[in-house]
Amino acid sequence: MFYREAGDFKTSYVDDSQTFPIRFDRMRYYAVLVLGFGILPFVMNDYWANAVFVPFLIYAIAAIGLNILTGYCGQVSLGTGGFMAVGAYACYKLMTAFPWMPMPVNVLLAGLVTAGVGVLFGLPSLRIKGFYLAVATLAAQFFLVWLFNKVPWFYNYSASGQITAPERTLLGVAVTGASTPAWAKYLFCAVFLFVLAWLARNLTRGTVGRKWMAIRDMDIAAEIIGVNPLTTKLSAFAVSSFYIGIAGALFFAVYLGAAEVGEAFGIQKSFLILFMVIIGGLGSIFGSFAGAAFLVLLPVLLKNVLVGGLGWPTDLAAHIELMIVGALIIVFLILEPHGLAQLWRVAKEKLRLWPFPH
Amino acid sequence: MNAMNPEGYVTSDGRKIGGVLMEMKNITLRFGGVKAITDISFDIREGEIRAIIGPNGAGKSSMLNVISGFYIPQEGEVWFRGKKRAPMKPYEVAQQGIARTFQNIALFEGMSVLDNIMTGRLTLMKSGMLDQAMWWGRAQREETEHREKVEKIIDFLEIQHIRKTPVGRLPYGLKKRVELARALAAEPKLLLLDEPMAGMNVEEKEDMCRFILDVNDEFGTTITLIEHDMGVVMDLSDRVVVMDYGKKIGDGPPDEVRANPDVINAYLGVSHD
Amino acid sequence: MLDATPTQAETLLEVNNIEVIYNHVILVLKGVSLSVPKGGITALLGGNGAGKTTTLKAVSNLLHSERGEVTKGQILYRGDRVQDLNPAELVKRGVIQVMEGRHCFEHLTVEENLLTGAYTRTDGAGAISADLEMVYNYFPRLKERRKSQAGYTSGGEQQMVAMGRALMSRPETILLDEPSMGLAPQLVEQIFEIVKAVNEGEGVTFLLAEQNTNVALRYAHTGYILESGRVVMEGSAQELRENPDVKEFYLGMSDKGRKSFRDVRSYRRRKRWLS
Amino acid sequence: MPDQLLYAMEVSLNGLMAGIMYALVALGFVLIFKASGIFNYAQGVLALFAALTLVGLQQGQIPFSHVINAIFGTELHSFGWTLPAIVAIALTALVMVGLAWLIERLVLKHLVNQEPIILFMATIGLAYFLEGLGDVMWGADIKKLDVGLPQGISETIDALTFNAFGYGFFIDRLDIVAAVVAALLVASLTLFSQYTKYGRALRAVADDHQAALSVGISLRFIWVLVWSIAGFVALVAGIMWGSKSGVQFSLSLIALKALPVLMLGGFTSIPGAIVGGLIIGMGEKLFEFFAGPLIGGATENWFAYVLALLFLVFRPQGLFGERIIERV
Amino acid sequence: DLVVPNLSYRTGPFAAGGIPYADGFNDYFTLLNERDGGIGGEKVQVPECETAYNTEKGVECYEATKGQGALVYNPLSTGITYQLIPKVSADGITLYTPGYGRTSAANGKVFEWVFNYPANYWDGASVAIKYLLDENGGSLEGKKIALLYHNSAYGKEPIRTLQELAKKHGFTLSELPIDSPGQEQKSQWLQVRRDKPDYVLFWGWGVMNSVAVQEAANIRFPMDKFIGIWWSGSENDVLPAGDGANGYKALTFNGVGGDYPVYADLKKYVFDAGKGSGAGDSAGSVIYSRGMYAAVVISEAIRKAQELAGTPKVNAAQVRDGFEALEITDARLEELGLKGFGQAFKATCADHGGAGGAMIQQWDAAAKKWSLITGFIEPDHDVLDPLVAEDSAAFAAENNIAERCN
Ligand SMILES: Nc1ncnc2c1ncn2[C@@H]1O[C@H](COP(=O)(O)OP(=O)(O)OP(=O)(O)O)[C@@H](O)[C@H]1O
Ligand SMILES: Nc1ncnc2c1ncn2[C@@H]1O[C@H](COP(=O)(O)OP(=O)(O)OP(=O)(O)O)[C@@H](O)[C@H]1O
Ligand SMILES: [Mg+2]
Ligand SMILES: [Mg+2]
Repeated sequence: MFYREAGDFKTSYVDDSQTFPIRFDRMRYYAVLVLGFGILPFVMNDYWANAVFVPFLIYAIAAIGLNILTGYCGQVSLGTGGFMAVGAYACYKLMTAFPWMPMPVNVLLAGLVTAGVGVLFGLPSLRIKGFYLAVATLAAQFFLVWLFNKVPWFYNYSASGQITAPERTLLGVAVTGASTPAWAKYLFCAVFLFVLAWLARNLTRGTVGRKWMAIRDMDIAAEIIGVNPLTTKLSAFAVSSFYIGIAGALFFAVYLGAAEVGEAFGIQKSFLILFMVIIGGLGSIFGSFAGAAFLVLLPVLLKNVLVGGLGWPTDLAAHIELMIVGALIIVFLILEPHGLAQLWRVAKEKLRLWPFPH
Repeated sequence: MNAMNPEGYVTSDGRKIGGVLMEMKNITLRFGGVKAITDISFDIREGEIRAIIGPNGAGKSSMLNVISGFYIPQEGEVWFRGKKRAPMKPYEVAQQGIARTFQNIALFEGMSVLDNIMTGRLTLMKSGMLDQAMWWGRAQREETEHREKVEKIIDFLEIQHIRKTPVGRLPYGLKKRVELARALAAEPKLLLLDEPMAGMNVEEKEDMCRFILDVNDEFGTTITLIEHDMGVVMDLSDRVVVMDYGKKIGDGPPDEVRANPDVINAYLGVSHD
Repeated sequence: MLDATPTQAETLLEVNNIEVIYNHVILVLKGVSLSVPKGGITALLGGNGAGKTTTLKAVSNLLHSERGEVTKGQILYRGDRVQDLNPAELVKRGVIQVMEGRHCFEHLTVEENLLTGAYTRTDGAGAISADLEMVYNYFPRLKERRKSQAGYTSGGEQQMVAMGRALMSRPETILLDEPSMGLAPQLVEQIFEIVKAVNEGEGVTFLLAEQNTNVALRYAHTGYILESGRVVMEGSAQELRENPDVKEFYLGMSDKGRKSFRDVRSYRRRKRWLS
Repeated sequence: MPDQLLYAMEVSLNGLMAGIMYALVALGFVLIFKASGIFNYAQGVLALFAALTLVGLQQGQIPFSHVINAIFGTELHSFGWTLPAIVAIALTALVMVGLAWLIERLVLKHLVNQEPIILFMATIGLAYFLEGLGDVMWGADIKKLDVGLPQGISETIDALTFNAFGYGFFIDRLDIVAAVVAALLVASLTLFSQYTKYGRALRAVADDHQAALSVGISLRFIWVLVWSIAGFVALVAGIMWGSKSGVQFSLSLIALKALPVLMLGGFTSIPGAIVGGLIIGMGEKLFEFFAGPLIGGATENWFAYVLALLFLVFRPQGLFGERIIERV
Repeated sequence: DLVVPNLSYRTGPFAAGGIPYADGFNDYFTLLNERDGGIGGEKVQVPECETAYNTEKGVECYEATKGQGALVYNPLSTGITYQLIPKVSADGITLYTPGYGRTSAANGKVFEWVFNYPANYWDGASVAIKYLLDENGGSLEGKKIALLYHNSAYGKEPIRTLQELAKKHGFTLSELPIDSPGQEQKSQWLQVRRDKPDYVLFWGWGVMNSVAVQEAANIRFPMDKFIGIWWSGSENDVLPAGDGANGYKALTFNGVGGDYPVYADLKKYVFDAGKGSGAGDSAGSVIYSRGMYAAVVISEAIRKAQELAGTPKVNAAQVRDGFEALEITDARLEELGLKGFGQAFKATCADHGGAGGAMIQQWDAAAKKWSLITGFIEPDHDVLDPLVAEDSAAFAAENNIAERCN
């Protein structure tokens, strides 16, 4: 037996509601933390940081955010790109208007601004449900992108409407701007991700999380049981948008460094993050990580194999890559509709029974 | 019959029934052309087990939905604890201490049994979002307190072994029991049960009856239940309302109702036991 | 095994020692064997979670859509292995299931629901509308509500729709999952009368899963009792009715006849044959 | 008549026409949603794929030639024929049926009874796959599609309106053709879904996969049927849009123009797709005409969605959609 | 080896333009390798990386190729360019964006690592107006000109310049944005039909181009009064409209067609040897030629760098110096087999923008051919220079950059 839970008897309810009730899991979790904060930042190069890790960390934040809304509260949203744009532009305006403000504060405030906008666009969810709501959130997506493209105040009247992140330092080290070292970008995002994931975990295991899930699973029954749909849905929109706004701010300021709204925060982004959430597993924080890792890594991996390894022409490789990503999405859904997180759970259940089949 | 006494009455097995807890006055409910409920009045007394019976489509479930605020009747008034109830949202009704189960089980399929039951306590939990996010102090303390209460209910209903199972996987009968647990968790004044024993065999029905009686006994919870098993209705209930085609065709203690020719005609068929 | 079935006929459906696993890990049926005689009414009894529904779904091949699979044993219908067929083909062969929990087509009207039951039929519109009348005869309430969307009918009405829909396909065998659930007593009798009439009049074979042991054993010819995924007892309805254990646990009778639900003061320890 | 009013009339008319072009894409969505509850994100890509195949067949392009050349170093390009449009269209329709069959076989069959969002996700995977496949098969360059549809200003309407108002309206002849085709499609599809047993089966499947299976409806058959029809509708949409803007990747993005139409008309209503299209088309064009100049233009994309959203707030199931059943 | 990555896009919405450009770029370097053994005896490696016109993939490509010793980047995307400007400045690699990208990068005092000669969007706008001035006998007073543009950073670039020019020459400018991808342009063209502008200038890319040409033909807008920027003037853009496109004009800063002597070499060393990039059917087309133009300039800059450094193995910093010291003369072009292919220019420390001249080409639908109808027209430096100075000063201020070259 690889996977043991025997010998873990809980004597208090606090123990029982731990995130990782099984010791083996807990050890692995600490190991990941040590690796993530203690080792990785010091061994990675620019390529790994910029092409893999930083986008992974940021997408994971966005995916957790969307997972809160879609996976936990059941409100499918396709406005993620637009909300990330709000975060990005809020961060840009803050950075340029108050150059002295510490970067983490900028990012958090950008998240709060986005939360406000998210609540506003969440209002229709009280009437509109399911795919109708999903399509309705596209209104937010297109409107926000249009707005940031059209109103020069948002991009400080620059000639082409692009925004560029000026350099800001934290504790004497640059965290935005071109001269930021790879490890600083990584750590800056990693800390945000760690704290946000921890908060999300807390929110989803307690009262708030149960309200969200109740609305998701059966909104009418939830209301009859005493859940106020208005505040519950809006709180999900707020929290989710807060996360997504932070992701947007980091995406622009730390990762890209410059952005054009339609290009960086277009509808493709909304879809991409939704994929991450679904592939990873709806209603699972771990799934958000898994989904983000999968969809960030897979194209890079495929590209390196097809172009770097097999030496195919880039266009052929790109087309085949599309086909493979598409096919893999389908295969995963067929294997396990509830995502990588569920795949992992089933694998664990199997291991637990191993070597017996059931 | 002393059921008309406003001060309450004492049942044959010695339980004390109090004054009127809820009163439905001339309720009429229509869906487009369909009249689901026509001018029905009845009351529910404190501590009582009140049954609603009637053929399929008579409007029983609709009546529960009116009580829990999900349907707004076109005519009529609902009085609760001596006050006329203003039109309110279902969740406000729940916050007043009315909990219920559903005919077509309405559990939250994506959550575990424990979480489902904990949702029953949502109306009683107070800690805010920030507390929750931090998970220190208040939120955790509150969670633990409520968890203890819920564990009591779990023990009471004998569902310890499935505590962590996702409800989607449970067989029908257990789902019903979990639903009851969820309703109980809210510590309601008035508990509405819509066919709690459908799809159970006798042994399980017996268990369920025990739970219902004990809830009534121990916590003094008032219970209104819809049930098609006459045995259960006759044995459990203090008073029975009979509905047919949206109209009330009988109201009174079980024996009296059972003898009512209208009821036999519309519902029971050959006298049943 | 003693076989006291009144219709001493050939076996139509045979289930041989099947095992069913959900989600690759949850073992639910641990070797269930049944044989359903042609023209008989066979009852499948057992408590909650015993595996009745699972057995029926295994027969009608609806397990796949729930991520369950039959991993061992075989299912024969008229001697042919059927567990690899898709459900539609099985319906064409005359086996139809009435699913637990009604499963009406919510957005279709009551009448349209009934008509979908006739989907596989090829014997012309005339025959179909005749059968529609027949179903309305059985369930007059449905006729009143024929134009309403099924999603807005009451629980009992939906159960009638589900039954009627199955009858509309003129099946040879009907798998009935808890037909009495949520029906008024009068209607329960009525449904079983219909089962009996259809069985006797048209020779339709029934395999029915029931919790209402009382009624089920009154109408069935043979019965099986399932517990935690195993058959723990089988025999003619008569035998089962008289078995003291069945009496106590499934019929709720003690030696002194039916006892009041109020009188069961202390929780009894469950007595189980197996596991 | 004041100029402004005349212009507004012209803009509205063109909006209606544009709306019909959107509706052609929306129709495919509706069919599939109606029949399986699947929100088929791949509809746009299906249109692209159909158009690519049509052009490829018509011009005798050898499929996969690009890959073959890359691997074997050959110089394959064309079969050297040019097929008549009608033959090419028929062949493409066959290809779409084959595609529908494959989709059922490889994807849908394995996802029976899953939640809508999972199915939605699968169609996104499908969209990726088909997009890649289309490119690999026929190449990513821009192609001209010509099946002989008329294009350009309709002289008749220009002349008529000029005589009547002193200002000739511009209506594209292609749009007129599209309107006629759309009307035919809608009429026949409505008849099919309301009055045939397959139509009923289709709606049954959308409600409850398992129950449909249990009454003997073959999901496979229904799905192949519906996806074939949707493929055919996609082909029609592909022809119209392809004639207008050439065939290349962006053709798949017309799906985004169809979504507000769908939302407004209701996901399950075939006539709704047309009415929705008309309202959206006219609404967005008029808004752009009146408000666009004041707030900087390019409003059509978001306004279409906002307009649909406004309607939804009052009718959450769209104008003609089936009522969402809310019961406990 | 010399590494010149090709960040190309052969997929996605703009593949139709990306493919021939990348082919032209690759083929020219292949020619140098095959015929001359590289540049100064050093072979040139052109690792290709697919960006799909997507900024994130652009970043990934940049990071992936940077490590291989990349000397210069040419991403053919304004979005990616903005992305890379800070990065290349930090990493010390040249970014070369001929005819696209950030216009004010022409100011070498601020943008040390970016070059965008021979011409930029503001030059383009000015050249178009100059051409119209010529057509109208030197005055555009009272004329109406509409600008139809891709609603993105790229499309918005010329607006400022055109507004200035409108003030100077007294024409009215109306701006009509079209959202990407631009398949639906009915509203915009109806407005053109109503307003009847004298001229329409057009900044489009991808499918927007062919739809615009088609719509213009549909409303019978006189095609010779419709002028596109150089990215809106390829064969792809006009062929779908058939005869309707006849007479459409577009700017170009390089020669087009397959008549240049260099094509003989290309055929011999590249195409016939089976070393052509891509499908090999776009040689001589407008965008192909432009890809080749970029390759020509880059190879000349490297040559210059080798000359300055005195070694064929130049590094990224030396290549930048080569770019800054580059002089392209007519004679040199002729030597390369490209007589008249581009305008002669000379870069300096302060001037990274080149002469800025462009020609007008016109489409002949019957012959299916673009033909040049003017020589190089000079932009209006009096208007442009202050604009460049202003924009780059703002950038310098925001990023704490001290001006060089003083
Ligand atoms: N939301 C609704 N819209 C339309 N009709 C409805 C709605 N809810 C209930 N009805 C109709 O009202 C009538 C009463 O329904 P109700 O569910 O109250 O019956 P019931 O007495 O609970 O029956 P059962 O014992 O079968 O559950 C039925 O005919 C039903 O079709
Ligand atoms: N989809 C599923 N996934 C996992 N487990 C399942 C699933 N469906 C049923 N089970 C399990 O299989 C066992 C048997 O269930 P089944 O529904 O067959 O019981 P049943 O005899 O029909 O009970 P009931 O009378 O309550 O309907 C139960 O323990 C249940 O938890
Ligand atoms: Mg009911
Ligand atoms: Mg069952």
